[in-house]
Amino acid sequence: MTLHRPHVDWFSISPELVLLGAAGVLLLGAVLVPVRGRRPFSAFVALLGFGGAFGMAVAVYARSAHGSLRIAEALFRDRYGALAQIIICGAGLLTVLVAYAQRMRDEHVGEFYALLATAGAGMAFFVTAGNLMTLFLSLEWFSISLYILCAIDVGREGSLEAGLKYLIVGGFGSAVLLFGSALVYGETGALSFTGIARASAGHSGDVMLLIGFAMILAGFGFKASAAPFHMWTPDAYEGAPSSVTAFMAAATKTAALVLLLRVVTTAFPGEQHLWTWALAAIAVASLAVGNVAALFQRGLKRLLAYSSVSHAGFMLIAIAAANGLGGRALLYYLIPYSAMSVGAFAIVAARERELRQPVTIENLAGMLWERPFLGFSMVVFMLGFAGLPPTGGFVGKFYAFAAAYRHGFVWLVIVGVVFTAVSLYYYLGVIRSMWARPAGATSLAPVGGSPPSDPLLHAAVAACLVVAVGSFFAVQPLIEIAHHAASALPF
Amino acid sequence: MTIAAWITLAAPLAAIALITLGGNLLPRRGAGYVATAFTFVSFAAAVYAFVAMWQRAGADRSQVSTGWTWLSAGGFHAGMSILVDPLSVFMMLVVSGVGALIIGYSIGYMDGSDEERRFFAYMAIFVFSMLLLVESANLLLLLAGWGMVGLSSYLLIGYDQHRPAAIHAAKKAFIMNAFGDATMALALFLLIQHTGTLEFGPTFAHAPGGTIGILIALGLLGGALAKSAQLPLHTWLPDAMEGPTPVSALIHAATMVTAGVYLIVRCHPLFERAISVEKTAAVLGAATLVLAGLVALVQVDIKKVIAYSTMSQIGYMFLAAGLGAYANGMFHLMTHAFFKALLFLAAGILIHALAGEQDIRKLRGAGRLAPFTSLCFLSGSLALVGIPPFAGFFSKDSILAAGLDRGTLGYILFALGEVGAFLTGLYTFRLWFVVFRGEPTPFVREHFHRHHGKEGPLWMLGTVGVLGVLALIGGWIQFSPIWHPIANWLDPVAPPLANPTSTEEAIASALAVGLGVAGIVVAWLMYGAARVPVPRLAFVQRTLEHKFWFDELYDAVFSRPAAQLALALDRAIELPLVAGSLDALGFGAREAWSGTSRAQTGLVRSYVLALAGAMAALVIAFLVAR
Amino acid sequence: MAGNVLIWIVWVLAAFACLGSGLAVVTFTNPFYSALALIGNLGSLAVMYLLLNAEFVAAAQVLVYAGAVMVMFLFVIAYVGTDSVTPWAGGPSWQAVGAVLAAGAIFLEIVVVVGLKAGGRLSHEAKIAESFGSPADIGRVFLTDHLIAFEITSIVLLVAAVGGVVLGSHARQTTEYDV
Amino acid sequence: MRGPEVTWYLGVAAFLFATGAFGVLVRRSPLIVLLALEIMLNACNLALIAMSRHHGRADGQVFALGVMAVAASEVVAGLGLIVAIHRRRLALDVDRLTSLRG
Amino acid sequence: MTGTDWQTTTLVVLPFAGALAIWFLPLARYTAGATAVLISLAEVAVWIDTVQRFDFSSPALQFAVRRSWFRDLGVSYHVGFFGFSLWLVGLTVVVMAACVVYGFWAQREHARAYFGLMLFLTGAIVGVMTAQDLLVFYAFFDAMLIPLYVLVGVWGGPRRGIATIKLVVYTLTGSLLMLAAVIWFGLHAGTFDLIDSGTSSSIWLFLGFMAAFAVKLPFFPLHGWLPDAYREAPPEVTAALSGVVSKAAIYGMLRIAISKFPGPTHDVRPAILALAAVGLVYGSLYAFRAPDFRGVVAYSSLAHLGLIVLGLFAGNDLGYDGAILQSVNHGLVTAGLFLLAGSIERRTGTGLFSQLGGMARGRPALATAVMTAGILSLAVPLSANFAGEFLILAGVFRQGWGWAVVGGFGVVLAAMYMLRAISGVLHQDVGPAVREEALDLRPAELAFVAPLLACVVALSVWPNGISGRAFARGTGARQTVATELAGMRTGWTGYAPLEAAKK
Repeated sequence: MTLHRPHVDWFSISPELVLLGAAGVLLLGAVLVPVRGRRPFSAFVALLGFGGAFGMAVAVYARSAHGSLRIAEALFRDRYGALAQIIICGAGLLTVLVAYAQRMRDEHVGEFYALLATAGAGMAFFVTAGNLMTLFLSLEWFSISLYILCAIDVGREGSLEAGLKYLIVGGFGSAVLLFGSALVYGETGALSFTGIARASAGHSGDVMLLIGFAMILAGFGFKASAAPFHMWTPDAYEGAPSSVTAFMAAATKTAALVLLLRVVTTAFPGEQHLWTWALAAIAVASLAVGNVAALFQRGLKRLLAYSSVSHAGFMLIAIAAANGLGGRALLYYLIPYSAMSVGAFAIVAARERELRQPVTIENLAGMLWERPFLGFSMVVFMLGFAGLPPTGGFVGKFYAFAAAYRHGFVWLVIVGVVFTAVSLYYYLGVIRSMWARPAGATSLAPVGGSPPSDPLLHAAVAACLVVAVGSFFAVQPLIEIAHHAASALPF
Repeated sequence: MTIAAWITLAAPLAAIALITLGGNLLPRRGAGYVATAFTFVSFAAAVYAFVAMWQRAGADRSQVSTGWTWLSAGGFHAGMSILVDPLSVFMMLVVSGVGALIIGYSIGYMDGSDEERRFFAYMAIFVFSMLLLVESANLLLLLAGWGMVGLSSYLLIGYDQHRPAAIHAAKKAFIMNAFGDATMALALFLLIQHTGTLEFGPTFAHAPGGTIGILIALGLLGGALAKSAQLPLHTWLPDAMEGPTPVSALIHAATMVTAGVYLIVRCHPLFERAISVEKTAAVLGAATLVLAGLVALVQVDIKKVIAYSTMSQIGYMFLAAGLGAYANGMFHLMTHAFFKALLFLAAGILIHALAGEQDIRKLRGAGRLAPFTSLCFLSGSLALVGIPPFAGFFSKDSILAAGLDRGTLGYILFALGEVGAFLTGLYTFRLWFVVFRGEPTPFVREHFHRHHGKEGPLWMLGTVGVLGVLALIGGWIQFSPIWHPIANWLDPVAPPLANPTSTEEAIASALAVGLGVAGIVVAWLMYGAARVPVPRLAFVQRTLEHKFWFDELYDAVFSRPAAQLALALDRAIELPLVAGSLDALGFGAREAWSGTSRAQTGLVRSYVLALAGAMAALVIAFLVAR
Repeated sequence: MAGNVLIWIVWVLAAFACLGSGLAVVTFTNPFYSALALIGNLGSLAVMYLLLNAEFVAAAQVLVYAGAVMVMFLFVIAYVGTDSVTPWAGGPSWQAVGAVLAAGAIFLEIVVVVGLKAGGRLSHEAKIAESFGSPADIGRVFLTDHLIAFEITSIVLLVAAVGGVVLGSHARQTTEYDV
Repeated sequence: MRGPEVTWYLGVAAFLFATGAFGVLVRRSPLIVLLALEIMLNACNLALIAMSRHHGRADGQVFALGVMAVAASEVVAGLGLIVAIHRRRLALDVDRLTSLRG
Repeated sequence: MTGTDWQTTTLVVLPFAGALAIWFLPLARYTAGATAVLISLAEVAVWIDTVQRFDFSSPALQFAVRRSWFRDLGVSYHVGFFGFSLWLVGLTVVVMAACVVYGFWAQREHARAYFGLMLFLTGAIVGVMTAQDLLVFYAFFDAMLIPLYVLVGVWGGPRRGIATIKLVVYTLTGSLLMLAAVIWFGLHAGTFDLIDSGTSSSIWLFLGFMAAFAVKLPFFPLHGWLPDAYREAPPEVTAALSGVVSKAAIYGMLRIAISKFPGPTHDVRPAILALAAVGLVYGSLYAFRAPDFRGVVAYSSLAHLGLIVLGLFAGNDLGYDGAILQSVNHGLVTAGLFLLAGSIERRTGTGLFSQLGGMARGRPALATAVMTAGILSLAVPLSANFAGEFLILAGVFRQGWGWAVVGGFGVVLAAMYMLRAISGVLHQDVGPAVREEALDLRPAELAFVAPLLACVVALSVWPNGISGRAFARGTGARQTVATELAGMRTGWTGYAPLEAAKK
């Protein structure tokens, strides 16, 4: 019996390989490198890993002008996936910088970064997935990494609780997605997206296909933390270490939304009349729930978590538009959004390290004056989330709305606009709280004096700032990149 | 000639700039000298313009000079342009001449006030504004000057900033005048709409008649009534006596309040297209002159008596202008400027000497301590009553004569004018007998303080003297039956509608002089010799003391409804809709938030339930919608 | 035909065992019994897999799943001890009602709709080769068409192992928020 | 093979899936919740294998094997968490893990 | 972009660059302020240069710069000047310079943040008033809010919390409705460029745009944020808000709402005129009731802005020219009044009339400044304000005499409340909060008040400098705002009497 081994396009999976290599080195380092040097070593390797993956993803982007299926139709090699990988690796890179000064058990720092790298690799696989099996397995891959990362601060109750909640809801969500996959497979006999589309071309609206599709959508909704599948989000985001939250907010959402768009367009083009409306409805629900729940939220991480729910809604608007403009809008929006998410949670992390207690609206007081750079950056990120110029969030929202308008979803534009208005209340509330003078009770750094200066975190925030603001001015090049990427999708 | 007119206009402006920018560099008295000097420059330039015009032929006497385009929009243009014609030169002479005299008087009167600079700057503003008003070559600038004199009136009435009464009076004056300005502006809008321009020449040439014409004339009349304190917009003038006496003399007697007459004369083509409105002006003038005369009888404030007398006299002028006797009105305007300024300034000497006291019951007999002032005041009083050969005789009687020339309405107005003549004699000499001939009260004896051994500062006495002479001879310029240079002078600008005959003149004069003398006699009987008790009729007394309840009426009709409207708006709109708009929103948002927040129970099973339920719903939706 | 009847009998037995043990897993109060019930469940499922020509999977199910994984489960249950015993009632009543409704909805949606509307199309099975489901066959597919999936699976297991080490190791307790 | 049609298998899988979901929804012990999740994944496996048989394609079985590994990984992660929670002397009751809420 | 057209971009970018420099360079407090003052003065200088080079007889867009921003939706950074926007920008740079000087004088704490924000605000407003692309316009329009929010929130009065919330909720709700309209309009037209895109007849789009402008103005009955914001903001920010930010809305109405929606403008005109008239009276009545100086000026702003809207929607030359003229006047005077209010409050700690009074005595400069600003504000004849209001009312008179009557009534009311305010501060008995030590205006204060008032006085001498140069009279080949407006002109030169006279 001869095995016709498929041709393995190593180049197309080079980002994943680099990350996995880094993870391997990290695991070795976790055993071999003495505890004292483990932190810098691990961080450096992780940095190299994400940096290398970033570079490879760029290379893949550059050399994949024409999308193709690789390795027995399991993976796509196209600019769409590569761009998502770029975003994910970028977020991971910044997360490494943010996490460096985390007061984490030194003995597990190697594993922490290894898990971060594997999560990144899983997402990188995920976004290029070409069939349901790769999809599910890579989803579980990075999900399990994230469950563990969430709970990695095992000394703290919140972290464990977050991990367990994430795991239970996540397990349920995965199971739903899997059952949906099984049904779709049962109906079409195909696992690859293109195969599904081919097989279901004739009989759109088949019951089993639809049930399966709905369950897959629910699974994606869970990952993208879109309402009403979002309820784990605030708890997990709050309980997880802030650097992990940053990574989850930026990278997970990127991965989930990017692949969602690919799945609905490549595997279910025949059901477009259904999923546009379904995604529009989910978008509206996300906007409503996310924004309303964030309104009077006191805990900053929860607030940002709800804000990420609402942003899932905004980006789902772009997906629901089901046109090339929407694809561009999504990819473009993800760039500043990821930067702003990482940046915002990085600032939360910095504040936590300073105060040694959860960051609330109240104890942000005075931050703008005491930590001017971080305060200023936070202002910019909040403005960006709110969609105000001069940040990429402004252009991103504009694109998303434009896409919805072009699809004919004027009502969706109106809804989006209304909830943008609602969101301003809490985003600007964060800004307001930062300039407020502390009432006297909240003092800075009660023990240990002034917090250690954290140049890496500052560098990460600065990079986020540059991306968040720069994407406002450099719209044309970014949109061209997004345009090339989105043209890999069958619109 | 036009250059002289520009200089006339610019000189007070230069004074303002000098005083304002000079600030503390300029000594206080220096401000007075500057203002006086520049106003005299103004007067000199006016005289030059007059002489220059005198030498020209009739048609050549009217010249428009445009400095620059002041305002334009689309096809509408209004230049910063002045019109030099007989009428404006006449007014320039009166304004700058009397103005210069009175500002000079003020140097003495205001001596010691710690804000003289401000006073003289204001006075210069007034002179500038008044000159702008009379020199402007279009209605827009006229309106500008019109408002500016209102402004300077406001500033000067409220000169004593710490006295609430003064401030209140100032505001009242300004607001009532603003009302007049507004009606005038509306008339101007109509003119723009129907003629496309506001330059006098084309406007008058193309002004529409009919209803539009009436509306235009009514709008202008509204402005004139407010400015000249005629019924029903007259209530500000008595209150305006809170201002310093020179101000009352200059603005509220000699010049500004007569602007309404000027307006009617200047815009007579518009009024003549709406003759009913012109007649209305005459009727209102006649009504004012009687009413004001009646109210003047019971006033106890020396300046208010004179103020009511001013209203009454302007009533005569309105009567004249309304009857089409434009030149007569202007003539009376001029003589009135002389003698009424004189009365005020003479009263001012007493007030100055008695530390600002104005109540005639306290001032009784003060005139005995100031013989020169008394003499001048007598001169003014006689001129006011119209006793020959004093100025008033010549000007007022010709107005009454014009009434006889204008039909039935004219007769009625004539009759009212004659009643006014009697009242004039009565109230004028009530004042005279009480203040100047009565036995000095202890208050007067105690407080009368002489200025360096004289009745008052030289500046004041000099001015009063000059005006006293003018009150005597000022009227001799024109004696209608025999010679009428003023009528001739103004004829090209405003040809009269009424040309009374000599007989009518004679009848009018005889009656007016007779009634005036009768008034004097009655005053002597009641107040001078106390032979006849002053009649006491409670209702009449109260009515007069309340000035026919005009203030109360306006309060009830305008002020209170406005206040109540504001309150109602507050309750109905501002509080619930504007201030409360966000409260409801905030409450709703908080409710919604607490709902979603409660839904986030922290129970992981409920999260899964949401996921499962939503998935089930999605499936059902797909199946239903497929 | 006898073979058919036998297959039916085996299927019915396996199915009922499967459903019953499944219900037992979620109803037992003591996790230890639940875990044992799950082993039964896995075993009955393996029987079904055999009926579906999935010999390799069935074997893996029994060896890897029921064997290795469940042993680990039982070990942890033993480690945790009596703490693990929790009553299964409690919590808000709407949760229970919602659970019944949601689970019922899922079941009905799949079964009723699929069974009634799509049953016809599903009744025709494809012809299969003799080697279908054999280890060799599975191995071939794993190493050709689904190479990536195979690799991913290994990494997922690696990740879980690392996670188990990280989470299971001793840690200082802290109430400090110190991330 | 002349056994039950795929639909029957699917029915069993659906029932099993619903049972597992019910377990996750009502049980408070994280251990049993994990077991219920396993049941759900196994239901999926059953469906996959049945469909694999239906189409005569082996990839469903391969998928099922992958899922098995994933299920094992989930169990490992979940058990690790449970052990950690137990070490912290926290109640093994998901209803009492409600410090994160709102 | 040709070599001579650097002015527009400089005007827009210079303040932003300044803001960034002040934020990121470690400047000392004093240096930061001085830098900001210098930059705002440089803005004025650049503007003056622009005016000198501007061809007022051309209706085309001048000093235009166009750079593609993102091509697929047809959005470009496109800025340039029309006559009227030139004047509005002039107003902005002058008023903002005065405000910055005020902040410098007042020695605001957190100087770097403060001055940076002030410059940022300047840049955003200039951007709004020069933008020729809808999205750029919208971006600048939103960007205005950010510095305002922080400036009010940080440096505002005790109730600044609620003030900022109201400000934000109101204005952003409006502007987000505009965003929907922008998207609709731009995608429908295929370009967001205001020069290239044609007109639209959609009433909903029109209302979407108007909502934003009406809130920003503010326009009755959407003025709910006004009282709190104007009272609680630092005086110089209030000055900027009422003086120039409202003019950004005016620009928007003229440039977008009116010139892009001729049909809806015509249809909705009666309603807008009615609201404007109601707002005029309403604001006036409220100004009369307001217990404090800033309240009077705030509500008077509401009234005056209603008047300007009357002019804008009069739909003829008089109205347009008058509205632009009056916008400039109102901006200068109101800014002056608010800055003076700030000076007064710094001396007495309050703006309540019940606590004030008698400040004229011994403080001639303060008295003169307040008096001058006050009487200019009430549009005393011969002032530029008078000229503006006259043109507006004359213009709206052609839409119906009733509007002009209401407007005239409003002018009378203006006299009432403004005189009350002047008297309440300057005259009568010395108020309890007015201490003897409270000094007259210092030279520094004169430095920011006097130029504003001097500008108005200069305009009073020659209001035609603006009214005659806001809209070019010619017609260009390209479709520009001037020609769009020209299409709506109902010139009266065709009226019979004059025509007859010409023949």
